[in-house]
Amino acid sequence: MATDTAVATPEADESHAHHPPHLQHHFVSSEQQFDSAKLGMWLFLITEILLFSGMFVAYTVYRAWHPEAFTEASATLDWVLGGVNTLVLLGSSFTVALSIHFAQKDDRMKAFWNLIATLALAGVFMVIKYFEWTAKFEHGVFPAGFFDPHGGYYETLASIPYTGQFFSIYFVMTGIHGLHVLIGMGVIGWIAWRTFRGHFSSEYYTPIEITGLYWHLVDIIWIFLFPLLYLV
Amino acid sequence: METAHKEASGVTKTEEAPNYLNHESGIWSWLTTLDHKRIGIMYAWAVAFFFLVGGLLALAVRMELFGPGETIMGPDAYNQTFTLHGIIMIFLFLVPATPAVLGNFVLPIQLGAKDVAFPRLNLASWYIYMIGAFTAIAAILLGDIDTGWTFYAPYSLQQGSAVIIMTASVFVIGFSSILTGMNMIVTIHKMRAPGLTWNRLPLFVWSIYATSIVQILATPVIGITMLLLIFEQVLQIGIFDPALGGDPILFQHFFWFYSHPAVYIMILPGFGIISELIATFSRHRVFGYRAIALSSVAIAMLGFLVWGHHMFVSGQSAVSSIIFSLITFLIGIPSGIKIFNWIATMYKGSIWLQTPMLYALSFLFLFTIGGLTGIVVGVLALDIHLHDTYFVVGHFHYVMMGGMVMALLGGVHYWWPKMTGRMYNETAGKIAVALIFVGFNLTFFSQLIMGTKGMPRRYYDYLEQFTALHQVSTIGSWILAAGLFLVMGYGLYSLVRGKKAPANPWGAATLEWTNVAAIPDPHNFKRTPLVTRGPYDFHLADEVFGGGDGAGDGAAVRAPDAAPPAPEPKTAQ
Amino acid sequence: MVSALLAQSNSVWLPTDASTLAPEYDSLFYFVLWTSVVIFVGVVAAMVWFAYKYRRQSPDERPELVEESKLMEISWVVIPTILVLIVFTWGFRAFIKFGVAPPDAYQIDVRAQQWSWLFTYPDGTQSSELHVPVDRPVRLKMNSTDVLHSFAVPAFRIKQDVLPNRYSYVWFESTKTGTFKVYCTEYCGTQHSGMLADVVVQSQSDFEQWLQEAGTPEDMPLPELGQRVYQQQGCQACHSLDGSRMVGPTLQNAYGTERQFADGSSTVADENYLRQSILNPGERVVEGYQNVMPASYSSLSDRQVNALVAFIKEQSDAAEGTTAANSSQPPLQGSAAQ
Amino acid sequence: MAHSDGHADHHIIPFKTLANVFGALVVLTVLTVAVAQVDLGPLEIPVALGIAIAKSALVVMFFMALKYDKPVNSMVFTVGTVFVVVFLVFTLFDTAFRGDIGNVGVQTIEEEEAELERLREREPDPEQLRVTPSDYGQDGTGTGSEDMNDQ
Repeated sequence: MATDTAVATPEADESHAHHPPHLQHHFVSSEQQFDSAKLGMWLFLITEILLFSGMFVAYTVYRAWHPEAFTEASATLDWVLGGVNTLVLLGSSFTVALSIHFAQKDDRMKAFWNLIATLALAGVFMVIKYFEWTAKFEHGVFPAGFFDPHGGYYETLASIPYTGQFFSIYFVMTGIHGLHVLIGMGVIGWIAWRTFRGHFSSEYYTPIEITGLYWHLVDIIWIFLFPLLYLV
Repeated sequence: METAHKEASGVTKTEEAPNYLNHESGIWSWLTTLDHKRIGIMYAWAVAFFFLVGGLLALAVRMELFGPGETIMGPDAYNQTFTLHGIIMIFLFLVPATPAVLGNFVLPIQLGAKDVAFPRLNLASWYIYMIGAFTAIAAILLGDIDTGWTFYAPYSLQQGSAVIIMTASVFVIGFSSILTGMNMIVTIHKMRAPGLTWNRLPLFVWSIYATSIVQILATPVIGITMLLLIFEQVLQIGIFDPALGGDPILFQHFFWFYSHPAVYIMILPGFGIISELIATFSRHRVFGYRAIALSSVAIAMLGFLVWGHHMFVSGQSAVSSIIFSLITFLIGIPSGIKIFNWIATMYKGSIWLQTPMLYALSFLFLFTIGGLTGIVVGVLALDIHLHDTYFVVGHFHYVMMGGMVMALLGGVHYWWPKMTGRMYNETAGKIAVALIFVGFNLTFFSQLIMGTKGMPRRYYDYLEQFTALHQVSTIGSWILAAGLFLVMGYGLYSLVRGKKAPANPWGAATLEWTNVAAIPDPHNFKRTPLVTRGPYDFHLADEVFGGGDGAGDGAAVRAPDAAPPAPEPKTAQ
Repeated sequence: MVSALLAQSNSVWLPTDASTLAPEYDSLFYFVLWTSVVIFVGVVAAMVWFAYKYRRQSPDERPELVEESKLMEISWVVIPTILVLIVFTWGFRAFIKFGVAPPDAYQIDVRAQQWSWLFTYPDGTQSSELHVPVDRPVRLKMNSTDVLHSFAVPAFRIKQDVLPNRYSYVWFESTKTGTFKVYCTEYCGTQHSGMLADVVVQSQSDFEQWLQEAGTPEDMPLPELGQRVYQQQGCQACHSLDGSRMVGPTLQNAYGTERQFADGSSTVADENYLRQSILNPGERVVEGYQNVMPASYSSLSDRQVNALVAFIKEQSDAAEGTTAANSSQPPLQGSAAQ
Repeated sequence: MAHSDGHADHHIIPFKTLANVFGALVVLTVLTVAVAQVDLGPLEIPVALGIAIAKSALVVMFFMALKYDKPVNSMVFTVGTVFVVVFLVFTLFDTAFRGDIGNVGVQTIEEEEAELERLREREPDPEQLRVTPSDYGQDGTGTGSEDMNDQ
């Protein structure tokens, strides 16, 4: 191994004959490139986790300070819609894992259709999210500064201080999460197209793999958001 | 010797030998380059520009404080000036300076790699940095930003849209910092040359590794903090704004969760540079290599557990103050270990007092003061009186400027020949060190004294009794500035007229000196090196002593291109 | 010897000490300072000595390897650890003392706003100067009407941030009569450096007498009361009386002159206008100035507002009655000068 | 460089494993919703979080294949989550103990005033505070006498 790599020479001297086309010149092997990409992605994922951690900290602090307000406000969220959305996202995680599975098996079309299914499920998630948000807006449920609940059960919220904070955190968290879903949809669409065009194989499927990692993270964030916002 | 001679003549005719500077030309080749060395140079220009701007603002601040009352500007202008000085120095200079300039340029070569792991992301991080920087400039032009670099709520919430743009720019610059950190960690993990085990990594690599950990873990939090601050202004989410039931102290937690570790983003690479300088110019193995390497990582990790020591009088709970204070002391210990190890490295060495080494010694002097004053403000009770006074200003300038900037200047002088292929004027260099050292101490030691006397920071005006100390400080700042301008002057002169540099003017033993041409090849190495010894094993590094005298006079040491290094198996041919 | 050094350095480092907390603070400070000096001198001496002793004699010098000494490495881990633990414990105990006020402390309310302090005594007396009795623990109950401020008195070695929407407390027991400075040490905007106040430490009897006089006596004439309110409420931080431009418009000749507003309209400043500007400052902002005046003045009593209006009227030549007094003044001064 | 071209050694997670994991995730989701309908008192949050952690562990281990991956990636993920916990816990050290030595108010001024208001409302009418017989002197009207009757 050591002697092998020690004679790796600048590309000027050496033809790319035995280099697969996807291998960038500064890497020695596909394996090194794949591992690097994956480690890089994991590092990126923990930055995402820490980005969301700020909101989770805000949630915990305000929940600890005003438990009644949070319980009351949380009760106005529809756990059925939240639960359906959870299943939808879990399903999309499953399909994206499948598409990697099929890419590894060189089954191009199955990988492609699984990506399309992921895209569709993500779309369903966003549509449900849209209806949830607009239902809140109709009742004047906005972040704290503009919080002016009216109509039905929401009337009671007006008399409880700090319910506005709950909705601030709700909108910010689901909003940023939703943004991540939208970004994910864009990336998955692009990857699906490339899969369809046959850019990937069992030799090289790094982009699907790291997109999958990203998508699972979006799923994990929701796995925590759902019980914290809708259930407890 | 023969080959060495041949190579020496080769070096003098640089125009013919393709190197990273001349193999492509034109501005477009720079703006689209994926070469880590060129990206490092582009960062260097940008960072140097912002250092200049931030420095001029500092001079304006000092000028205003020459006497009580209005000297050259009114209170609003003053508040904006110190705010911009802080924002520019922290976010646009100190944070990116070493990882993005020296880290980018030196680290892959020290690892024996052709490039960083993700060259495209590397270039992207430069563009993101520039976008962030331009956004910051736009914010400055659009309105009056006088929040201080800390953006404390609720004051920052009242200051209008310019603050939104500025916080957005901090958010954007954070991304560039994250990308650099990611790149460095992956490069260190995956791109090391054969034989380059973790125990053989140069300490500069270790320090960048520790820095990158902090960049990865802390920067996202400043991102979300800035985002929440923007939301607080635009959507009134009531998390930080007390008028809406929010908690301003929570903002400080969010802010310092990043901004304290960010101090380590700024200083840790400095530790790495100092290790390189002291080893090379003492021609000695670094005493306690493992202790220094691991203490960097320990500092990076512990650095996350001390942020509350910025908040002892903020009204946070006593429980957290006590915990944060205790851990603050624990983090002082690895820093102390480093200082003692560096001094021990000099023991029985062969100490060559060139400009970079003088910076390293200045660093030891100033950083020790910075560290000890840090202990003073870390003591729970002592911080009460000293918090938000000039003592704190003095303390962090001793750490940031006396520590980080000294190390950076030392590092820039040290790697200057490798980056530019030219030598700077040694005499001018030494004069500059002296000016900077004297000016720095005048400027900031007087601030330590007036701080203990109770002079609060961020004061446009002050009581008569502080006048003398303020004037000493201001005069010191002129001497300091003279030294820095001298560096700028001979640096620019050297770019045009400097003597051609040999491949290894300092007789250093790390790969960028022993296995790379005077000006590195676009792909760094002709052959991927095989590493068989530690980075400071001068007793094993015969090539360092080969033919050259290590005098830095331009005589070639050996021929890195033609003949592979001695310890490599290939030497046999 | 050491005490002589300490006494000498007293003038270099800390300000005068005037509270029961200060001696404790100072002894801890000097302990840390001198320990630091010893360490620092040791480090620098070793560095300079090595740099001289082992300077490079010839370019191809090859120094020998130095054995790493485990004992040495352990000692420079253990000794600093012990030192910092001592300092931590000491600092921690003092910190608790600084934080917990004695139960019998005399309580004064403090209101901080951009950019003035207002001290309210248990009997309702308000003042912009903090008068306290000597040798008696005093506890301040502080809050801010706008942004973060911080209450600091270096002579007492105390400091505590003042928060909006949450009370914070600080206590001290002064040991010396005299006047000391209060600083705002949390950046709060334009006049941050002007947000100073005096602490006047008096004997118990002087303090009581002052408290008697500082109230708002029923029989005080309105303009005089207005002047007092002007100072107590910190109006002078933003509104000058001599015509100079500060954060807000000057009060000199404010009454009876034409005011141009930011929205383009204008009016002649009459009593109603002044009253409105005090109680609801954001309503009409004079052109060229920012809308930064706190709304907290709406809590002033009717009498206080009337007094302020009367006082402002007095600052104006246009106000009838006072014109004569004003015009008679300069000749008087002139003649005095001659 | 024969070994360079090949993901042959990459672990392909069998379809069945993925499907089982998905099934488990669905079951856990149903479980967490079901549990939420029952009042568990103080256990509510730990149970909900416990299920969420179990679910995300499944996703991380199998869907993200950390179980089969290089240890360094697991280390990265662990360090990341540890620091989230650090952020949370150290912030709670403040917010949960705010005002512990009395140098700041435990509650905001708004809350303190609301609290006072509540206490004032609950404070019984002085009329009702009749203890000694003399309190019932001449004006033995209203509530007082009714109380007597009740007894």
